[in-house]
Amino acid sequence: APALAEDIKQGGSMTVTYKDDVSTLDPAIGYDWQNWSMIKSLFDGLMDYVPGTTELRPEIAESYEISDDGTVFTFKLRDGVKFHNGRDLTAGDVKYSIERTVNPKTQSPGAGFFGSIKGFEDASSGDADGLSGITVVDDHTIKFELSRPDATFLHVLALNFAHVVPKEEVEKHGADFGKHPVGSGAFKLSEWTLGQRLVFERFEDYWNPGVPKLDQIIFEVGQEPVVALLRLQNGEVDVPGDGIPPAKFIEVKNDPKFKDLIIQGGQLHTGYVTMNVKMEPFDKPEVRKAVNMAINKDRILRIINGRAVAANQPLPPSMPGYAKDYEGYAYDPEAAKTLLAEAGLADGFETELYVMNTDPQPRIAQAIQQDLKAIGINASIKSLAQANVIAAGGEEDQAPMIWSGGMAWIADFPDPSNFYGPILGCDGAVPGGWNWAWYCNEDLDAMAKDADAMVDPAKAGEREVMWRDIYLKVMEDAPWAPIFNEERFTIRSERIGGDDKLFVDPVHIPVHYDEVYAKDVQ
Amino acid sequence: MSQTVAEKNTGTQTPSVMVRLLRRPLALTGLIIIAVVVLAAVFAPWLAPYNPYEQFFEGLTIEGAPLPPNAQFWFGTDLVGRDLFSRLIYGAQTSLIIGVVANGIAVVIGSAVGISAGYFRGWVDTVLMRFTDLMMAFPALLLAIVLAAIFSPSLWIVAMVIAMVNWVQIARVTYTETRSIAERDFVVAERAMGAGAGRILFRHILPHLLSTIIVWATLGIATTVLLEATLSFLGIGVQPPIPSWGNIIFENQTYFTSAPWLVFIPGVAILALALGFNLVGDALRDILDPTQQGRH
Amino acid sequence: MLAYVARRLIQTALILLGISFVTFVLLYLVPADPARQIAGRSATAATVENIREQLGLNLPFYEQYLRYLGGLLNGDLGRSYLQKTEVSELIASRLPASLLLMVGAIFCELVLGLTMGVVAALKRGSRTDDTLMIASFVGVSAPQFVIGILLLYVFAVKFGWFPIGGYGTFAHLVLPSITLGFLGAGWYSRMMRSSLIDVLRQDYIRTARATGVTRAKVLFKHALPNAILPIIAMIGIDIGLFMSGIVVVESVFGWPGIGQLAWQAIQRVDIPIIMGVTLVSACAIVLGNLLADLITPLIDPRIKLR
Amino acid sequence: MTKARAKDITSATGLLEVSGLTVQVATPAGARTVVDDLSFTLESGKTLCIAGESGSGKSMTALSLMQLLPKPMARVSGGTAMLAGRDILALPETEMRQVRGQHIGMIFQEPMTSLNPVLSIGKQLSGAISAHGGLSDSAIRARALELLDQVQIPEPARRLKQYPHELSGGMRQRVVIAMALAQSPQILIADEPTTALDVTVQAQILALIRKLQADLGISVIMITHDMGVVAEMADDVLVMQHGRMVEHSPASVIFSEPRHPYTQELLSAVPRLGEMTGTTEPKRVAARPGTGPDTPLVPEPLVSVKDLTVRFDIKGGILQRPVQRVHAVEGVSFDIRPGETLSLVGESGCGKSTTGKALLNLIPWKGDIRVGGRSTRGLAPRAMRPVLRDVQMIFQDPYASLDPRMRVGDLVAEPLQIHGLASGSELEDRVAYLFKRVGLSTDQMRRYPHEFSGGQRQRICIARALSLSPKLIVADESVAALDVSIQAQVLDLLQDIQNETGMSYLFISHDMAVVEQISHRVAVMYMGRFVEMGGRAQIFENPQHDYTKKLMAAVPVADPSRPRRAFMERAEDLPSPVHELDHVPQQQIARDIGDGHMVWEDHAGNGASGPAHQS
Ligand SMILES: Nc1ncnc2c1ncn2[C@@H]1O[C@H](COP(=O)(O)OP(=O)(O)OP(=O)(O)O)[C@@H](O)[C@H]1O
Ligand SMILES: Nc1ncnc2c1ncn2[C@@H]1O[C@H](COP(=O)(O)OP(=O)(O)OP(=O)(O)O)[C@@H](O)[C@H]1O
Ligand SMILES: [Mg+2]
Ligand SMILES: [Mg+2]
Repeated sequence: APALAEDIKQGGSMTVTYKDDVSTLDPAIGYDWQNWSMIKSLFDGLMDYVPGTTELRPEIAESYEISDDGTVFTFKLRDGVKFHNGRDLTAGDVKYSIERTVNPKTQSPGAGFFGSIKGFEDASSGDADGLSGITVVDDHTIKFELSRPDATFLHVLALNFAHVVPKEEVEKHGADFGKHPVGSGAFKLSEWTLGQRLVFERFEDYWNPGVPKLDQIIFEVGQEPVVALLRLQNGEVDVPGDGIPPAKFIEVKNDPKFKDLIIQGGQLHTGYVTMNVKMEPFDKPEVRKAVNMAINKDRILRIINGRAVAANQPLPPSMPGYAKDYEGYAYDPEAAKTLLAEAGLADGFETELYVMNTDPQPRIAQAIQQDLKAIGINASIKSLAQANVIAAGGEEDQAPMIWSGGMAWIADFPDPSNFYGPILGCDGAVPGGWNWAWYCNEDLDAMAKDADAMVDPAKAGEREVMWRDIYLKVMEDAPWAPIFNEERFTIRSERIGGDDKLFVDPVHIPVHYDEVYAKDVQ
Repeated sequence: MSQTVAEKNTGTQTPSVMVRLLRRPLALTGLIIIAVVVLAAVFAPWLAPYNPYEQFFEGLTIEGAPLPPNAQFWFGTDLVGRDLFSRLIYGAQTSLIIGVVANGIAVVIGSAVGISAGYFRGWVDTVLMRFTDLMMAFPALLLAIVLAAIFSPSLWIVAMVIAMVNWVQIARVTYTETRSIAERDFVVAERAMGAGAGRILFRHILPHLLSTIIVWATLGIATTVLLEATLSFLGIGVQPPIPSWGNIIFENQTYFTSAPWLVFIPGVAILALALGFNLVGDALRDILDPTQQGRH
Repeated sequence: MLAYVARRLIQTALILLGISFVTFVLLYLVPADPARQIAGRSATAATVENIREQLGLNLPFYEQYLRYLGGLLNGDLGRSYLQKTEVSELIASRLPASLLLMVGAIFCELVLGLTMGVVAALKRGSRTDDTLMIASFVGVSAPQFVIGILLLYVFAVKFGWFPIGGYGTFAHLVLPSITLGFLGAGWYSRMMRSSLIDVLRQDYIRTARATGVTRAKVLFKHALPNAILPIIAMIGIDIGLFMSGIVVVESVFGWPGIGQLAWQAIQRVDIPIIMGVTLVSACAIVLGNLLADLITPLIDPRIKLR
Repeated sequence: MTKARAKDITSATGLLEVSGLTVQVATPAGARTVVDDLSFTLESGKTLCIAGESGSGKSMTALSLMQLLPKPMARVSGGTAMLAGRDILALPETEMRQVRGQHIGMIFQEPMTSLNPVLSIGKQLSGAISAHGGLSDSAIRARALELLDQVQIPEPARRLKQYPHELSGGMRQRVVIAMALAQSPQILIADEPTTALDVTVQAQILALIRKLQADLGISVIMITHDMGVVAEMADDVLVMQHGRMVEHSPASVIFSEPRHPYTQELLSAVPRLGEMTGTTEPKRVAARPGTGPDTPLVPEPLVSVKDLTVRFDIKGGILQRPVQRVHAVEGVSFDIRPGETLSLVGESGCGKSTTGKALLNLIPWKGDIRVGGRSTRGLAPRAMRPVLRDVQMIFQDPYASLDPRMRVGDLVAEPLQIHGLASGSELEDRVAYLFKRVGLSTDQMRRYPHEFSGGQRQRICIARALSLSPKLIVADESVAALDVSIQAQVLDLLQDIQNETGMSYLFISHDMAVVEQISHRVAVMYMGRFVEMGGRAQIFENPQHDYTKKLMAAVPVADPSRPRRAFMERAEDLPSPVHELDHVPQQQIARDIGDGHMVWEDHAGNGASGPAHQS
């Protein structure tokens, strides 16, 4: 039974492995599976979530106020928040950090999230040095003025891209700041051997004395997940950061030794097939609907050993706005054929299905391929490296169909809007964009804008409904065939304790490092 | 090479190479293996018990695990529930084209370059061997990615890439050996007779490299078949669901503890094919090597 | 010979130039936009454009290439797009591991391969010969991933003789070297066997035997130096091969070599890393071959460097 | 001299009894017996000479006694060979190894292929010396130097570091001899040990063997076709033909009253030095109808060589930089006219083969060579081809110069194909004709070089060179390995062809009797230079230079009754053609002493004191 938070003794160490290298720990830049939650532990932002949930709560902000029109956000900072270099964190640092992210020189992938702050255009184009919308009221007060109401703004401030960095350290290390991160987080970096391992150490002066629980976390990189699992069995690894490899899944799941160590959790993820509405014959809604009806999702779930639940709409079930009662397009090959015939394609057609080349994506694509074949669609598979698939999707006339698995879409933050803009909105339907269906519905874009302007927490429910409608309308046009929402199955060693939710944290992916603890020091 | 003066001139014809091959049990085994694979490749549609692309509903357990070999699926099923046996039979075609044709072309190019550079020395040597160095250092995977984007993936492109990148090692090895052979007295004697480079290279030096070339050619079968899978993985070769022995192994290798048949059976097929060619090659070398005569 | 080496080094520089150009062209043609890669999925078009501009990706091809060359001449390999680190630093951090594994693997290949080859040649036609032949073919056809995991499972997990992957001590080196050695040994043993068989029936072997020297001496002193030439060439090749990285073995054993760096970079089109790794491995390949070319005349004095 | 080294097991008995030795080789057509029921006894301390036709199984006999028959093609199918109570044909390999080298030493026929190309002379020698262990490095080195000295290789210390291909044919042969003597065996089997050696060295070696015999009581089996050598060495003689023994008697008996017709034929074919005294033309010329001795030779030379100089760098150090230079040929000038035979004689290593190779552009050289008026300097291989159509070479080491993987029929056909001179059945006929002319049977065309005996291979090489009917053949020791009867045949053949077609020869040989028979003119070479050149009669009947005189004196005579020459310790160091890089060779002055009889002398020197050593 998990001990109560107060009873947990601090101390101990944990070893986490990843297959891929950790690229950078600069919060303005890091946007990987590996570094996302590492950065969250090294740095702090104004906002964060309750561990293991999608519930927002202030972090270094003590409190905040939102103006009625939803365009002014004022934050009061906590006392005694220190950087790892000993200096006190001030409101100026917050401003500096966000401006740094927006500054084009930083090349931050997250700059766009701050688009609602006043002065964004000037700052992001490099015309202005800072954001006129951010005002440092005093050392402990900071004020954000938005150019439009933005219901997601608190989530944005919880993003890594809004985490606070000390200016002097950034200037000291220049471009290498990502290798010498100094933040105000619960852990500080104590060792980084490139390509091998990183060691995090507990930050003694952390403003929240109860956190973190561990003294040390060792990250080892470059190891095959299968081997990481072997090492876990051998007691050398506590958390395999890449989860349970598909090849071992059934074996592990059925192994009584592991029974108590496996943790299952939802994810803000949807896997879908995009159909390029600008390419024949997917310009016909009937065809797209036929595809939706042709795919036998249950069989696909079986192929991936049941590690997901069938999806019928863009949003995953744990996302606010998910339409529980929506039935979507049921599996019905006969009806699909009829639809095709209506579209004048009774004899089917030839097309291509792009897919990223790592297991199990090509397998899923093959299952889809077989289903499509049953209704007369001959889709040949193009299985390519991730970068190439993404590039093909960004071309208007290149990829008729793409299976999104492995590339998208895990939410940046738990808000329904996050599933729309870049992947379904008109903004994304540009060359190089992520809207691989090239779907652009001006009406829906307008609706989305309205929804996001509903900042008032009281109207949250209304906003949810609005978003729900947007996604259902999308499904009417069927630019996607949603296939499944992935469930996360992860495993941890017996030594490591903590609420199960921490290991499948929807935000601190894959593990909430600050909150888990070592049992052997209890 | 047409029949030689020496052969025509004697009454007692020694039996033809083929007959002599057939007389050796090992070579015969090799020939049989090759024949089986070739037949499988050619007659796949008639030989395969199932459609190799069909994902059988009963081909996976409830949990989604593939089935081990059983009465219905002789070699078991793969991760999406297809019949492995049928896929192997169909895959023979790809693997033959890669392992034999592409690899064969690579061997021919490599030997030609290596022998020429080793014999001519001077600028020919410099140009050819530096080009070989260049090709060896050439980022083949990158080329694969580029080609994958430019052309639609096909077996022939991957075969071409393999032929293009795989000749370099053979060139290096034959080069080194040729340098030594070219200094032997009989080569000097040939030059003294006015023999042209072509004759010296192909009639006098090449036969001495035969054993090396056979080794590389036969071992190359196994490695190119596996290389094809890597290249196809990057998108230039055969794309799923078309089977090849290499990609069956490649896709499934992480599953080898939970579904060993998916790795070991195609592995044995590749091994057998390479061994088959090796057995024939070894025998051929013995038969063609006069100093080995007298042993049967 | 000095002149020869000097000439070869100049040629090496030219080869590197050629390789850098070809690689650059290929990368230019790769249909993946590095700026997009950096910008990530949430970036706006403006951000992407901005990044493209900063990296000079909007410049005409030749200008990009010249820029790169200019950096190269100053020893600057550029910064990784995605790792945000100096490429030289990334490569330097992995070079020792790659070198170590190269030495270990070549050692294993030689020990295993030459022994197998010699035994097979001496026992030609016997059952031992056949067994060794099959063993070498298994070595060549077996997927490294499988061999690696099996070795790990048996010797590290079950017997606990070696660590389960990692890098640092000699014990870490053993299993990955053996895995690679097993594959290479297949090649080496077959080559050794065939060239030794050729050598063993030469007249000079008969002369040596006529003096009554032991079989071992005949083998090691008289036959091997003649049979070793192709092996030297193969070692030269392997030096290059191993320096350009062996992805599978590195990731199975968590070995921080160049291979993983390169593989990840290729998957994600991290151009500076790909360029850097390609150039480094090209260097290794060219130098390995140069080494082989320099050693051959020392072994076979009839060969002259020209 | 040689220390009497510990002779374990068989306390110094050189007694070998062979009975019923039968050797078979496997051919695609079935087993063929090449040695048939051979029996003989080698008395301790005695010399048994095995003479006989080329290809009669002499080498096979020798190899079978060492258990070194080429496996698996050849095997002993019957018989015993008793040495100290043991049958050495039946000894297991490990025990046989003790016998080899220590009890029986063997000298092999073909020196080039018998030496390991990648090991230095020193390595190979010390390997032989220490084959059975137990010697310190310095002792090994001392012994190696001693051995090289014994076989009269100049500058032994440097030679130790050289490789076989850097030595002349004769020097290689001497290295092989040194290896056989390395462990002072009680029995020495010598297969044509001196065929490649010039007469002076040959005399030294033969004397050396006799001395060893006297000092250590070793027994010798000597295989040779040179009846002069037989007469000089043999206690007993065994004559073989077609794998069988045809005669076995004491030497004196064989020479005085040969019984078997083959033996008689053999003896009658022996060329004798001085036979030709008084004639100017070669032996067979008389057979040429319509030409008298006074027919003037065409004045326009076919080949004209001026100041030919060939030097080889000797490289050293890890950087392989040239440290010294071999002055192999140093400013040689001569002409060969059409239809003329110029013989080149001289000490082993004096540059004869090198001169020949330069004519074919096979090695880099300096000076001027014109073939048919056309300079061959720096000609590319393609441009050389028409020249090579006219100039052919028979190499000194026949085995090494035949591609082991080709059938000999194809090898002989090759030149014709290369120059597009014949094809189809014409080609076949031509090849068959050539085979017959050199005394081989046409059914041997399908065989491979390794299936032939040394002499047979030499004839294949001759057939090859003849096939093109070139204008000049450089014949490098081309009849050295032939038994006298075949040798006579081949010499006759060469001369007949000359008479018919006007072919010229540059005939390189150390056999003075043969040279006397065949030459129009003779050049004597010493240390890379000519010391004397002139008409045959001029040289043989009126030798001027000391070195020429010495050569004449060293020729063995096929008369066992003559007193055998004693072994002479060398008085002074052997001269060496190896010099420092900055060495400037001494000038020489040519003196014409009449009728084109030239004698060269050192610039400073007076009289005929050219060479540095005299005996
Ligand atoms: N491997 C072989 N296969 C077939 N025939 C062979 C083989 N080796 C030798 N011979 C034949 O055996 C016979 C005896 O050969 P051997 O070498 O003993 O002759 P030899 O008396 O030494 O002649 P020479 O004086 O010319 O050296 C020859 O006719 C030769 O052609
Ligand atoms: N490739 C080489 N490298 C170095 N020295 C060489 C080379 N070839 C020949 N020599 C040397 O040149 C000299 C002349 O050699 P050459 O072969 O012409 O002698 P030769 O007169 O034919 O003697 P023999 O009668 O013994 O064959 C010898 O001292 C030999 O060692
Ligand atoms: Mg012989
Ligand atoms: Mg010579």
